[in-house]
Amino acid sequence: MVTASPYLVLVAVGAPALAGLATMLLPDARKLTRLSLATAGPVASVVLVAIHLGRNGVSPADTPTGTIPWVPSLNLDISFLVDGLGSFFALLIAGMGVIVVPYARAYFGHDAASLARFFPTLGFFTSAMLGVVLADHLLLTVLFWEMTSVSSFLLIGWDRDDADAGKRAMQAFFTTGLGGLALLGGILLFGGHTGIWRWSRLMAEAATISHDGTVVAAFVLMFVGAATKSAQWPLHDWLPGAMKAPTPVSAYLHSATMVKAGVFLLGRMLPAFGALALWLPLLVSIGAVTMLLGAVLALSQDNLKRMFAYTTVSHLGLLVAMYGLGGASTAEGVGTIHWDLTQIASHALYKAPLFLVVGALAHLVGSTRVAQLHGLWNRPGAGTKAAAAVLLLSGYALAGGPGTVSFIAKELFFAATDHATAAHPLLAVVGVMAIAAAACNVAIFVRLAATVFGLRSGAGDASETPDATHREPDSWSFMLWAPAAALIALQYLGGLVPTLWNRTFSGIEANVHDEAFADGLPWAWEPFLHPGMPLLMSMVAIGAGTALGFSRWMRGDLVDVHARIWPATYRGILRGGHRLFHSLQTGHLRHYLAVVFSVLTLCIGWAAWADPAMLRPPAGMDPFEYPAGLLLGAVVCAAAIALPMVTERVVRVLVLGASGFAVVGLYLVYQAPDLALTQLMFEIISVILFLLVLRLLPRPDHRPRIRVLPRLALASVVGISIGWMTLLAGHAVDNRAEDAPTLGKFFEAHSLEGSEMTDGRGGEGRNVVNVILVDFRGFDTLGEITVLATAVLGVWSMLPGRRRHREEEDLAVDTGQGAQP
Amino acid sequence: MRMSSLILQTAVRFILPLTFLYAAYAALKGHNGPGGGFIAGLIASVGFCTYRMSYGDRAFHRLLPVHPRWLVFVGLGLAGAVASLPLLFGQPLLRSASTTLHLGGSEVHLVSSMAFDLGLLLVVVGVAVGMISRLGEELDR
Amino acid sequence: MTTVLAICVAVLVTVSVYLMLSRELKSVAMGVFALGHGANLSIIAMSGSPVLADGGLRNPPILGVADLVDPLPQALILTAIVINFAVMGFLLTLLIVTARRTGTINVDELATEDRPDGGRAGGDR
Amino acid sequence: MTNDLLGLLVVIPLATSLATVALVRRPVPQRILGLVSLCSMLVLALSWLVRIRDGEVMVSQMGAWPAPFGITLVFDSLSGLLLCAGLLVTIACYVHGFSMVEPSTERRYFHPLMQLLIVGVNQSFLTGDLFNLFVAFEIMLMASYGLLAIGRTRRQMTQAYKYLLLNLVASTVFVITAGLVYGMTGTLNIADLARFVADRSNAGVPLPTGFTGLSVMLLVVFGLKGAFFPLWFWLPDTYHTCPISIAALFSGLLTKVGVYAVLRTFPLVFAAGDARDVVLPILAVSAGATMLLGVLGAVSQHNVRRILAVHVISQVGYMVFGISMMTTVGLAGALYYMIQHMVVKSSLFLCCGVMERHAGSDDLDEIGGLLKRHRWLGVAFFVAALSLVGVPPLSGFFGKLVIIRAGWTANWWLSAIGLVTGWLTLLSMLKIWTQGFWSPESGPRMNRGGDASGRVRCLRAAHTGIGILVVAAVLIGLAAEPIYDIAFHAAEQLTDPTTYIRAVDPLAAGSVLTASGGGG
Repeated sequence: MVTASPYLVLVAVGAPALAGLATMLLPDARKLTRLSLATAGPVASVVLVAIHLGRNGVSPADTPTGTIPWVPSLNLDISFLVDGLGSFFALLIAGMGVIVVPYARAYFGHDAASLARFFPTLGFFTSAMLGVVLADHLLLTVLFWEMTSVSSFLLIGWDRDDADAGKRAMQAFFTTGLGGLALLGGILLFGGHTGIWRWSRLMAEAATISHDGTVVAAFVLMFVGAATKSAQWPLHDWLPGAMKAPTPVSAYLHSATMVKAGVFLLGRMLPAFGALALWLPLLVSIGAVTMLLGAVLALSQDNLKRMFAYTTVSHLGLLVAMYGLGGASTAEGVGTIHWDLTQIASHALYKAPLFLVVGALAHLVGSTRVAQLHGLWNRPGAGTKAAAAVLLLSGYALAGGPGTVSFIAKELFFAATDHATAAHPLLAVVGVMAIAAAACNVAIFVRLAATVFGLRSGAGDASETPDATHREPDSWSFMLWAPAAALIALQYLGGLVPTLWNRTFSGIEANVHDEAFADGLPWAWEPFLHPGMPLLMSMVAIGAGTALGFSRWMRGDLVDVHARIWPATYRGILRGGHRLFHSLQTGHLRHYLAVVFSVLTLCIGWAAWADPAMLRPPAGMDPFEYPAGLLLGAVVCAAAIALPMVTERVVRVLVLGASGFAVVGLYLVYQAPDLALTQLMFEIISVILFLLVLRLLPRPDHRPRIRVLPRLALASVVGISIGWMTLLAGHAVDNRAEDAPTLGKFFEAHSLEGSEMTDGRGGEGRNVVNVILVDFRGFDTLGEITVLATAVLGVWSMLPGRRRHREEEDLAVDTGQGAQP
Repeated sequence: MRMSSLILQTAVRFILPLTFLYAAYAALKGHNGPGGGFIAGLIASVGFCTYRMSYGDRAFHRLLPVHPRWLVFVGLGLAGAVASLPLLFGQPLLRSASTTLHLGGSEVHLVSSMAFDLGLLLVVVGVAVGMISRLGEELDR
Repeated sequence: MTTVLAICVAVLVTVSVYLMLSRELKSVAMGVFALGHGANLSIIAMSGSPVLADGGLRNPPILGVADLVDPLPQALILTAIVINFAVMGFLLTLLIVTARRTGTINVDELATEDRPDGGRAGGDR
Repeated sequence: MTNDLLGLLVVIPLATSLATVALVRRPVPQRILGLVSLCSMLVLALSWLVRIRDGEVMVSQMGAWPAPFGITLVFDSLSGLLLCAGLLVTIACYVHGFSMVEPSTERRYFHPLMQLLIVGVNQSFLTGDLFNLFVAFEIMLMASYGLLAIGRTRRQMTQAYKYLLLNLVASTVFVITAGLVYGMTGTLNIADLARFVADRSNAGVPLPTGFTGLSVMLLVVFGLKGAFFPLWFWLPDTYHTCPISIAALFSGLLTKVGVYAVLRTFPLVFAAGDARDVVLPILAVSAGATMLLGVLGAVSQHNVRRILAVHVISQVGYMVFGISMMTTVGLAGALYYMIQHMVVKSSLFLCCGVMERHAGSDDLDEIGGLLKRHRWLGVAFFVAALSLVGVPPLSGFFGKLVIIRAGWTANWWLSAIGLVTGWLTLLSMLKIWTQGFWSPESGPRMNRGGDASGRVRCLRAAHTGIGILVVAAVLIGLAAEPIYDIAFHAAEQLTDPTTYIRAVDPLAAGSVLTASGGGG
């Protein structure tokens, strides 16, 4: 088979972002052009993906497109995998994009500035998301994955004046960022371990991957990535928080597409990792808990956006559990996963309309609270009634009522739990949890319907002030509910007339393991003709849910304890970081120096521990070989020891000078006349310098000395270490073979005349030290006078001369910084 | 700041020419015997500094009428120029060259590193004098 | 002689570290000064012992005679001395300016002057 | 390949500094001269970098004395990359300074000190001699002391002494160590030292007793200059005090020179042979603690400058992590990370400068809503911040990618710490972004757009500086291939010293020093 071209897919992925960027070039007034351009991006993606599929068909999961090299050294290139899973998600994402763009136009209305910012960000997101689902290289997936997090961050914090929006955006990015890094880490671990860097190879070699500890660790890390993105318990709190974003964003990113990236990733991983022993228990437990928790919390919400956010959490939990159960089919061949893409699509097709209609209600009614919807059906206005109708139709699908795809999707899940229970009886718990979650969804619908028709009032007070701005309808108002209507129509179309649905999906579904559903979705009545466990479960859920909906249970805000995780983590990191860091960074020079010196000795100690020969006293070192030298050494030591003893400052300087003069003596013993002369002059100038400076410095305070013993202990350890190192090196010098070439010998030999090594060129001087300084190592000397010049520039810069004093003092008064002692 | 003791002043007036002489001697002899630009510079600096300490700012300005900045400038410039001149001839930095001049019968052997040494001298004097005199000015304020 | 030098180095370093751990920057500066001496002595020890087997000394590194000491450590020390001088000059000037600006050269007082955390505790505020 | 023009990279800034000293009272000619000098050096360095892209090494023997006796300047992939990145960062910060550095400060030898800093930095990158490296460090440090104290506000003066004294201690230990290295080995040329160590380990002769001690002493020295755990104290206390353009330059250059010194000397000499087992654990532990504590410290700060300053530490940790593996990939990753970090971190500091100018403060509680008025500043900051975090496809991603990927097999716990660090880095950047750019405007706005003296100054130069670096950061990410390729060459030379030794020290292959017996 000819490898498909990657460029077409690349353009498909890039089109929305490019179109979005292009809208930035338009002037604010060109609204319609802007809109058309922004819509053209996702439309192009849909078309191009369709063309690709038309040309190449749905690729098998192990056949990628060709590659475009990018960073060959890192083995990173651009290639795509347009298999069933990928193309389904790509079409879903691009298709939703097409719908959301005009909706956003209606939602933002006349706020041209918002639209100008919105379309580029949205296009960027669409591209990123398309990249996630189509990428073949694992790292390319990570790349786009992080880009979706970035765009989500920007969109959640959309409202610049709402400080809380910023915090929520931060929480979302921080949580998904954790996942992104875990995913990156997992992929790097896995790729480094197995050498597999592509999804296609992963599929091809799924059977041969060993299940050792590294692979399990990599899998867990990757799962963390998927779970945070798909808002799984216990890190789901960012998703309800993300509802701070404008409604088009909630509908698009936070219900239909981005949050499904985690589910998508699990779908990608299922063939390769499904057989891991950890797969089923990990996914199913996390997913089931999320599912139930989300449903219960959703039921008790008053704000519609938050309510639907929690149902999204719940459904994402269900999808994760679905793939978790699928592990049994990979590992044991039990039919535990059926029509997974249908189940995902079903969710998108009712959840997005729900959010879209919430946005419509915010503008039409001026509120997003359940209590404010009381009697909505009977209120005037065509738009209101249409919105109410779409709300109820979508709510019915949320409840999984018969006649929708959602109903059959739920049947499929129940069937999977049923099969899995047969293999692992403990999984019956999951079935029960699923029923409970479904019941909650039914109850939500019942309550919504009751409120909308005015049967009974909601929990809240209807007279509260609206929390959203009511907007007068304009010519675009119909776009507030029409996209939702179009989407929800698909639910019912698929549910009532499954033929078309089946034809579409049978080509791309990879996981069909149950013979009962092998031909596709059944007609709406068929489940009732062949009653079984799934139908029973559905009926129980519907019955219990209806009762629950009319009951008084679970009304009013149930506080989600997990909402505390984020603030606590944030504060914990800040406080802990502060404490840890500032336990070192105290601001006291003394502490710093103490640490530096301790580290120095510790490191030398460590080296000595590794190489105990260092501790053996070198042999053949005679301190008494030259008595005069010994005497000079004693003078140096005595002067040095006297230094901390004396306190009178002038005396101290003189003692310092004295120790310097004794050093001069030692240089003479070492036959270094140049050095001795330099040191002598240097010492004189330094004493003058010190005396000058001491008169300029404030008088010392005569407080008692600080902790003499520890200081002395540390100081002696440092001193002994350095002295010991000197001794060792000196020993190496003394024992160096006579003929061993050293730099010194070369300089000696070439100071005056050259040799063949230097092409006969010599230093032409007899004083070897001077020749070294100005010739052999003249570069050192050049650097050294540069240091001198720099130092004096620094001094002049800090202490400006007379002429500048006046200007200087003016400035000091100005800024109040002229504190004089 | 001045240490205006008469004895000191007299002593310094006497010593100053000597230090300069010795500095010149050390500078010239440096390549073949103890000495060199550094040492000469330091010796001259000691002379300047003691003069500055005993006679004060104004007298010092008469002795050294330029800002020490220019000493550093010329010194570093000279050394840098000597160092980088070989680049023009396709040689690496600091490639030394020598020539022998015949001046009235006596031969003078000149090595390019001597100019380098002179640069060192000027920088050292400029820096030492620059620091000490600036600090001295501070005390005078 | 190497042993003598090593002991001198040890003592000088000990004293200077002791001084550097004290409260006043003046003492710290002196410690730095002494540390420079210690470093130089440590390097000069690398020219090997200047004492010959017969008890006499080697010759200074000026050509013309035999048994010269290694000239390179001397050249290194010359460089180090001059650099040390530059740094000391700068350090002392810095102390003067610091004293002018803050009114103190006491390490502890300076540390409370501008705490690295801005004197605040962490936390989400 | 011999290229005697290498010396120009030292001579040009030196000459410029002299010229600017002469022009010290006239800012505009100084600026022009300075910019011309920096740009010409960048052009030179880039053209040479292109010439050595196949992994060749350019050398210049100072004074025409053959290595290892004279001092050698070496321009290989490692130093070439760092030189180019360093000069680019310097140009941006310098231009930024035109509108950010107070005129009174500028007249105080700002331009000469800047050029002298570059002398030191370039020489550090170029030199192939241990003692000359010390001298180069001193030039750089001396200039940085001067720049740190320039303007001498009270805030600067309460901190500058720490920087000076801590570095002074490190320098002294460095000079001692360099001397002792000469004593033990008889040479100072790094290539010759590498040959010394390689010969010994090939022949099975142990290194001189105490050589490992010297290794760790040197590690402490470079660790202090490079702000490794736990020797970073000077950095968080000082970087927020000096003029912001200078802080930006410091954050880009100074710590990197320390890390460079480790890269240059350790794989070849001080962590080769027997010393490897001693040095690597220290590096690994230090890397982990540096990454984690650095980022924790950064997150807990309240001022933009302090967050950015403390962050430098954490990223140094990544570089040390890369180095601590001592494998080709690890070293290449560390080098790539260094390059991108120089650019990105400086650009963040430059943004911070403009933020301060607009908001009148850098305290996160007092600023906010910057995005409304200054959209492009926001975009620049956001891009740079995401690069720092390592969001793909920006530059930080690839550096982190290589290091963490290599780390999983070498030190998995370091990779884990690296990931957590990336996560917390994200938090700290988000903190700046949400509080500085998003949240409603708040706090006092005393001197919006004005400098300390209240004058409104043109920010075009500042924006140009930011633009240069942000574009560079994006390009480093998108065009990771050529840079990583050069970094990989550099790493290969560091793990297999033969190329380097042969280029620097052709005599070593001959006869002169092969028989270096004795010692020990």
